[in-house]
Amino acid sequence: MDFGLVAVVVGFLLILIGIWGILTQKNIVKIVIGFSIFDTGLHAIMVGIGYLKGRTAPILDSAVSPADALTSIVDPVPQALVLTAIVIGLGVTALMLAYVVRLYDYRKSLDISSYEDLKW
Amino acid sequence: MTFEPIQIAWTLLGLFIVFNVGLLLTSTVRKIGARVGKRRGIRFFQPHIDLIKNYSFRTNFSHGIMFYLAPVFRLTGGIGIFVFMPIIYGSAHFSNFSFAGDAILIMYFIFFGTLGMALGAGEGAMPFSAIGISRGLSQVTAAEIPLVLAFLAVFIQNNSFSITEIVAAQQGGFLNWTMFTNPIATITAMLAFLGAMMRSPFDIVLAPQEIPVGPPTEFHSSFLGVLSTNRAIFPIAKTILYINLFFGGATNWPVLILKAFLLYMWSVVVGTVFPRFRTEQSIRWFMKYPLILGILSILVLQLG
Amino acid sequence: MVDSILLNPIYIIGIGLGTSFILGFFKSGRFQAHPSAMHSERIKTAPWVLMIGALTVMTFISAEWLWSFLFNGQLPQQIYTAGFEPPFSINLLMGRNEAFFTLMVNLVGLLSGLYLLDKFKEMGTHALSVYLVLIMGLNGIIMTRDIFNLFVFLEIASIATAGLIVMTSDVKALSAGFKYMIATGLISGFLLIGIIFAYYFGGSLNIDSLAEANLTTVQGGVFAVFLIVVSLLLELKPFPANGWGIDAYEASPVGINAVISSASAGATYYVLSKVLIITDAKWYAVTAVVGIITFLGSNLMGIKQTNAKRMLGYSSVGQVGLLLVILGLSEQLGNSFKFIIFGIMMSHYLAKAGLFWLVGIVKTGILKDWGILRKKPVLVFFMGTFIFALLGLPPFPSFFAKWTLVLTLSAAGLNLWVGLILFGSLIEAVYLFRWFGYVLKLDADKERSLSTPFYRTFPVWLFGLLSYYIGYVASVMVPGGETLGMFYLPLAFVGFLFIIDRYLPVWVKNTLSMAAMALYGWYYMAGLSEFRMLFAIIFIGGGIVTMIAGYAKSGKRVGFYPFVVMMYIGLGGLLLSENILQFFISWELMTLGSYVLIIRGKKSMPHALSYMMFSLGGAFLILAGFGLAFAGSGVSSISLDILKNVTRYSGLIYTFLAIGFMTKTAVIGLHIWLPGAHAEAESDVSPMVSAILLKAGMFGLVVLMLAMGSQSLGGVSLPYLLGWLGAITALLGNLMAAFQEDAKRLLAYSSVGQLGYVVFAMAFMSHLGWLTALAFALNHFVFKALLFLAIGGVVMRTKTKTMYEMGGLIKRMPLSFISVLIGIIALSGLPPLTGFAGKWLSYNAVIEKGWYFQGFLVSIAGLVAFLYCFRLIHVIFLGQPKDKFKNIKEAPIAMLIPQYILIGVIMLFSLMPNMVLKPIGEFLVQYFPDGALQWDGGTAVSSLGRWSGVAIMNITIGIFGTILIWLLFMSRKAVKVKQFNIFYSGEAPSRPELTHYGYNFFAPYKKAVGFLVQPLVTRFWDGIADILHSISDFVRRLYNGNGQMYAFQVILFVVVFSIFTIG
Amino acid sequence: MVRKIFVIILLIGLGWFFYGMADSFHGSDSLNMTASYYAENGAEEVGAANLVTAIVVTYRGLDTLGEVTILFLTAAIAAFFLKSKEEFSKRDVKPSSELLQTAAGMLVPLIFVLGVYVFVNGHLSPGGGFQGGAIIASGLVLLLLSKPLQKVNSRFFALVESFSGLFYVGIGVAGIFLAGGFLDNSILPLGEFGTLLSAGILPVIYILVGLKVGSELSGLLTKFQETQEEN
Amino acid sequence: MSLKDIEKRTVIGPMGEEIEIDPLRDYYCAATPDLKMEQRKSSIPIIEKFANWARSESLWILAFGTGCGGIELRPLVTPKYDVYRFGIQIRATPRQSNVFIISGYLSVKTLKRAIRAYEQMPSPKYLLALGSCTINGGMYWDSYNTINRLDYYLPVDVYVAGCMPRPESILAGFDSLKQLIKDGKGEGAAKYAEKFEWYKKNQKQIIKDWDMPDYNW
Repeated sequence: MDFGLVAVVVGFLLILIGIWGILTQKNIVKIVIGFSIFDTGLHAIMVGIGYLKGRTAPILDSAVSPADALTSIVDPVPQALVLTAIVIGLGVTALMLAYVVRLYDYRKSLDISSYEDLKW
Repeated sequence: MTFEPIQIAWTLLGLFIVFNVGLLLTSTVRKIGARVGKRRGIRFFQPHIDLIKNYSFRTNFSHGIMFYLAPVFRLTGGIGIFVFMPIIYGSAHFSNFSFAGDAILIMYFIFFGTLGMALGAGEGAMPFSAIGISRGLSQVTAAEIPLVLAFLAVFIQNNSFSITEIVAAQQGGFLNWTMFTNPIATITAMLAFLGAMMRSPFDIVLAPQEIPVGPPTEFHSSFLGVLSTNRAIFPIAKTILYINLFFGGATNWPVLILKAFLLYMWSVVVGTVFPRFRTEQSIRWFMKYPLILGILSILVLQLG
Repeated sequence: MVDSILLNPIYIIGIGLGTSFILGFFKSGRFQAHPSAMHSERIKTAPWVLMIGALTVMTFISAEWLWSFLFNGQLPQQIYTAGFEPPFSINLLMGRNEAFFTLMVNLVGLLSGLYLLDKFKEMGTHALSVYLVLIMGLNGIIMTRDIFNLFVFLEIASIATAGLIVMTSDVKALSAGFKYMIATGLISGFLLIGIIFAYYFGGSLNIDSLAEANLTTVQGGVFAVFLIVVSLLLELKPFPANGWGIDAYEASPVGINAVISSASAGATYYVLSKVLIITDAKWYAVTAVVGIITFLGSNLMGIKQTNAKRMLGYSSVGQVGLLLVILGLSEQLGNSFKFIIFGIMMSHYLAKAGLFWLVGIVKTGILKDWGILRKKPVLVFFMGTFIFALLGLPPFPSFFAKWTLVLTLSAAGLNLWVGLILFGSLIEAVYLFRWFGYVLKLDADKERSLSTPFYRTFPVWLFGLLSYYIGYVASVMVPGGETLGMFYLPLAFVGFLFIIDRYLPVWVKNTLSMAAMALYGWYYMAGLSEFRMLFAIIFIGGGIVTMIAGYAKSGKRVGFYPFVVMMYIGLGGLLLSENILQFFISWELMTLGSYVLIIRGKKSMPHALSYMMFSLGGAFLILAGFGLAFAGSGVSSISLDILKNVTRYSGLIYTFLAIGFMTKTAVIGLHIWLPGAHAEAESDVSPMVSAILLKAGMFGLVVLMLAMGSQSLGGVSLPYLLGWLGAITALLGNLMAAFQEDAKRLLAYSSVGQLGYVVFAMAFMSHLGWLTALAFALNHFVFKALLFLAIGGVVMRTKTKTMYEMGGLIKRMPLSFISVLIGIIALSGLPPLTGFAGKWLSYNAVIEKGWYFQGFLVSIAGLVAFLYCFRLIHVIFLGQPKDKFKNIKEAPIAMLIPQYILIGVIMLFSLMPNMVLKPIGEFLVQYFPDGALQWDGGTAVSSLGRWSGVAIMNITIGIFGTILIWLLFMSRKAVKVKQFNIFYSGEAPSRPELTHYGYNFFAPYKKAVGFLVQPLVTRFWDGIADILHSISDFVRRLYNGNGQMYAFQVILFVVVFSIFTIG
Repeated sequence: MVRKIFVIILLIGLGWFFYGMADSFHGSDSLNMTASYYAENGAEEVGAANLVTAIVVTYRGLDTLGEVTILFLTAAIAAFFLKSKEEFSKRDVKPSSELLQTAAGMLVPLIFVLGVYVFVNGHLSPGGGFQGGAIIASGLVLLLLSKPLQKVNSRFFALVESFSGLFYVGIGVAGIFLAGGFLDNSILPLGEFGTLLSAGILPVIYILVGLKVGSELSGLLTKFQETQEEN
Repeated sequence: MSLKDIEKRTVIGPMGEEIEIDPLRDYYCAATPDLKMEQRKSSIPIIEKFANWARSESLWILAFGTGCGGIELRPLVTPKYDVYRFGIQIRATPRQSNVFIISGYLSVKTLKRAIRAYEQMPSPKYLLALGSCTINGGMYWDSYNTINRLDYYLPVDVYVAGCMPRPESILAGFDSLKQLIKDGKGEGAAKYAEKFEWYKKNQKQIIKDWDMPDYNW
């Protein structure tokens, strides 16, 4: 059972669900939630990509000595990247929520279609 | 051709002859008109008397410089046409100053007089003369449509503009007059001739009832005299042009006067039969049959 | 600059970040976290000064590097972070391109930072740090060679932009920011998937090593490449999916707008060009297609905009589209790709930032009340500079770039691309010039003050002057640029005129410009060949004569003289040009100068706009024609005589160039701009524009026909077509003139007719035809300038152009009457004067050539010309003088002098026609040997007839004189009577207005022939304009302002894109 | 309803595309070029047990710096963005339940200690600066929930945040002069592998990152809390 | 032309300045007939006789019918009488005519038009008065608005008696007019110029709404 493929497939599914959430939900908070689902799916894929069957985490401690690291650890690079991606996801979501709060301050409505002032 | 002073004398002589012929022609035409109405009509030298009377008025007034110069322009136009055209084919004396230009010059010199007359009538500040001018110009330019086509046909046929060459091509029997070599062109020219002669059906310009005598209303005493001098010379000069181009020119004065008289009669006869056209009717008329005939006359040449 | 101490570029990142963290220390002025600070206490300017300091250092570093690259032969330098080799750690590269782009970003960052001083004061220190991080992020994007690091910096830039959009803090900005976040969130998501899969297939995150892995061949690699490329494209706001970008432009504060449009667009563009190396040729083509769709789409939508910032948003998205096209076609462009990119990028960068800053200064978004900018003429000058730079008009870099682009593309055979690019720039010109027209003409509300503090105008000044300098640099670098020496001195003089424009009175500037033109004519034009000398006389000689009329004006006439001189330089340049580059520059300079002259008229805004559209359309056609000629002639030189040895598309080239030139001679179909432009122009501008400018088009046709002879396109011989076109224009032009009520409009339509006559005569391609055309061109200049000057003088006095309101002016303005009289005699071709020469020659040419029916049409047109000539002189000068004009004075002396010079010229030509016709004849013999005119003494003898101008003149004067003496003798003391002493059937007229016959003068003609002059052409062009407007209106409905809709469009773009590329 | 159909069609298209990507991914059996390099000499070049941290902090140090900047950005934007309500302190909100208060009293210090532990030996055991900071922030959330009226001084967070950021950049710049390049961690000796003071400056960086992330997130949270409305 | 039309008015000029308009002064020439020109005779008698002959032989009548006599003029151009033989012609405008026939009673209103028409004719000009009503008012002698003696207002050259004379007597009138001109005594215009003030006084006495200049060129 190749967990990498599972993670990737699950990641893609999560992305599709996230996009469905963004495109159909009228409530802007739900859109932000859709975005976080989208991000999680993304991170799942990133981690899934780095997975090698039957290997352990890239921590060189008693279990894995620096010598035989080459054959026994999973690819560490995606994990480093996912760390950054998560933080970026966090930043974006935090900013979006700040927007939601301010938008709500103005129009007291959470419906995306009530913020269509700039058009054409 | 060099220009000798003696030529001026011959031209003046020619001018005098044409002037008198013109006056006599107008009186004969009015006499014929009277005879038709069973009246004895005027004495045949009545136009001469009227002319002298007009010159012998004592007072006159002028509306301004252009009003003053209008008769001068008009008469220059009339005399100019006569002067720039060879009258009698073959005689060096009577080919006047035709070395200066050819048929195109004469075609455009006609407008010199018209412009002068128009400016004078305009200066007269008389609204009716201005209306007369606008009608006259519209009609004259419309009449030019068939005229240009007919003349073009003649120039193409003879491949030359100079009138002497055109007349030379028509010598030797009346069969090689343009009338017979290109009849359609002649018909078109004759229709255009009507337009230029200020006779009904195209005499709305001087229509006495509507606007008192049209453009020349304000002209009186000696101004009127100069204008009627031109009224004598100008029609005859134009007729001579048509004679040269379409009817074989004239080798001597009697033939010339006879042909002029007959052509003149053509416009009189048509005048008595047809009622007066409104201006846009005449413009439309010129753009119907004469235009088609004119185009035909050129096509005939191209295909023939 | 000793290159040893070059600061390590990493300091740009270091200083950027360090300063923003330091800024965190300052109490965030605006909203004290602690509730005790109730009022919003203004932050001291210290943090702002700190930020500006950081930005200056960053600009200094990139400038220093660029300097050493350009002049000290510096080699590109890799910067390793974390002390390890690239594939294993992130490396930055500082090459020549990077230095150029970082300098661009930092410079606009610095200037916008300066610009936003009051906004930052309002927003507090946090906004400062966010702004600084944004600029640092953009620098990072440009320099990094690692694809994930690129993603991080992209994220930094987009989050910072989203944050800064909200600085205007109203609900519009908030919703725009939110939409921006949604869209960029999705895009960065896709980019991340692409990166991770690229890493999986390519094995490394470094762009260079990914390039070696050439992913597109690897089985799944195509997907990764696709996602990366599509997300970077989306980052650049491609047409269908850029609603969010446009809203961001509309909402964000102007300084940020400037940064987004020039800096971040430039940075992201450079990233795309970096990343594209990991792909293959297919993706370049795809980028080009997306680029052209964006360029056309957004420009099309720009037409309908009424808000300044949104329109500039559309325009900058369009320009980025153009950059994408060029990037996409980079290998077809070969080694001139770098120059084209440099030219277009620089002018977009400078002009967009400048225009956004101007929007900030004027503070109003609505285009229509931009008239207030006229309070500061300098800013109007700079706005003109930016708009012309954006559209690619001569002195600016984008002109040279577009020139090389068109040439290289047509050489490579990509004619469709040339057509699309030119069409797009034409549409862009529509709304930009309309906007410029609003600025120049619409009257703004007076009491609103226009505050222009130093920190806001300095960036505008700097970027304005920079665009001129870069224009100069580009003019040196363009292939064939070395021949442009002839423009430097004249354009320097124009610059000098700009400087002294506001301080010197009219007469000084007038004398100055006339002296300069005389010098220019003398110095450059001495050695010209035959027919160019004829045109030189018309352009320069005629120009000087008409400029005498300038003395009649008083005051300063700001903004008039520089453009008059520029127009004449353009005209002179046409004559002097040996290669097509010089020719095209002169053509554009002339159009530019004449546009500004025409728009000076009171009600001339719409007409000037249609004039500009036709001229630009024509100019682009000429450019396309030259491009084809350059490609068709095989030889890679740009000299004018490549037109001679064109092998391929000769018919097409001939048509393009002919139509291009004929937009200037206003042939029927392309004439609707002329009446408005000439009638509404000022009284001394109309003669220049009408009598001289139209000849430029004719000169173009002369050059074209002499070079290419008679060509045929699709079996139809083009000169035959031109002949018919000319004849119909002559007839319809004159007919329309006869029915005009406005004097100047009558003369304008008459110019259309006369120029139709010229085109007709040139189409003969025979000796006599050309002799007629050239003689007539000279005649037309003389009498049209004379008429326009005279009518200009009358209009200046009576303050009205409608003819029937005037009347009887002969008594008050006799001198004007005489010049109009001579003018109309010459125009209608009555024998004694020169007009008849043209008529006679044309008859000869018609008979000799055999085009009888066209000849007939033209002669009827000549007669109709006689009609409107008489109408002009009768309704204005004769008839009843009106009360209003009882004691108006004669036209100003300055208007009369040129008129009487021109009358002298007419008399000279009439008396000695051979003086003019003989030299032209001798010249023409080289090109058309048979059918020349023989001359014996004063008489011209052709194969058909003879004409002696001298004899006719003498005889006519002789007859006229004798009759005049006879009449003077007969009616000696004529009493001078007044206007109501007329026979009115016993009554007396009541008021002059009722007894003046002028309105609808040729009513019978209109009834009979009216159907010929229905405004079909105007309806045709209005139809096209309506179609464009309705498409634009329909397409822009795409952006309905809903954030979700934008997200949907982004994803749709991705899916559709994938179907096309991988499907 | 029509919109939903369009969205479904779109998702099917996207799904088809993702399916293409997914089945092109079939797991690899050995580390690729960069990963194997890290695996072999990651340990002795950087001296950190946790290879991920090695990559995150040194090899791809610029990314992390970018990371931190993004967080700083979000905090800064939120700062000038969310206007705090003036009548913050006068809110009459009812205190939280008894159970929450006592549990918070007990748990918060534990959470803080755990957080500090995570980012202190981030280079040894899994986790690191970001994870530690997050844990601290979660502790703060618990605190805020339990004592809603209790005012937290956000000025303190801003100072900590700026200091740690400044030091981080300072270390990076020092790397150029003292070590191989920007953000190189061999400013300090690598030390003995596996111990707390190993991997040169890396742990210091990670501590700074931890502090920064912790203070930023908590600053952000207090900001959100301040803008709460009564309704 | 009513009195209202000759009131003074001010008009705004193109430059916005005020312009004073006095219709009588601005629209009409104020000159009065120059006696020397009216009596101008050519110095050589033979030319003057010849000119008089020509003037008599080409009499152009101004078409201006007043009262019941006008109908009598029409038969003159019919074949029965055919005045063309004598060089007599009817002209539409006073500018080109030298004979003015008043053929009926002249009400004051018509007198005003008659004066204007007469003064607009170039001289030498002759006035032919037909019928008793014209000469001395005839049966309308005591009417409130007809004039009794035409001679007080316009210089009459030839009177033709009859309560509207038949065409034959008009022809006789023409003959006497021709004879008058040939003898050089057709100087009506000169008399008008000579006693101009007297004529004007009479005219202004009878015509109350005098809205014309003194002499209508």
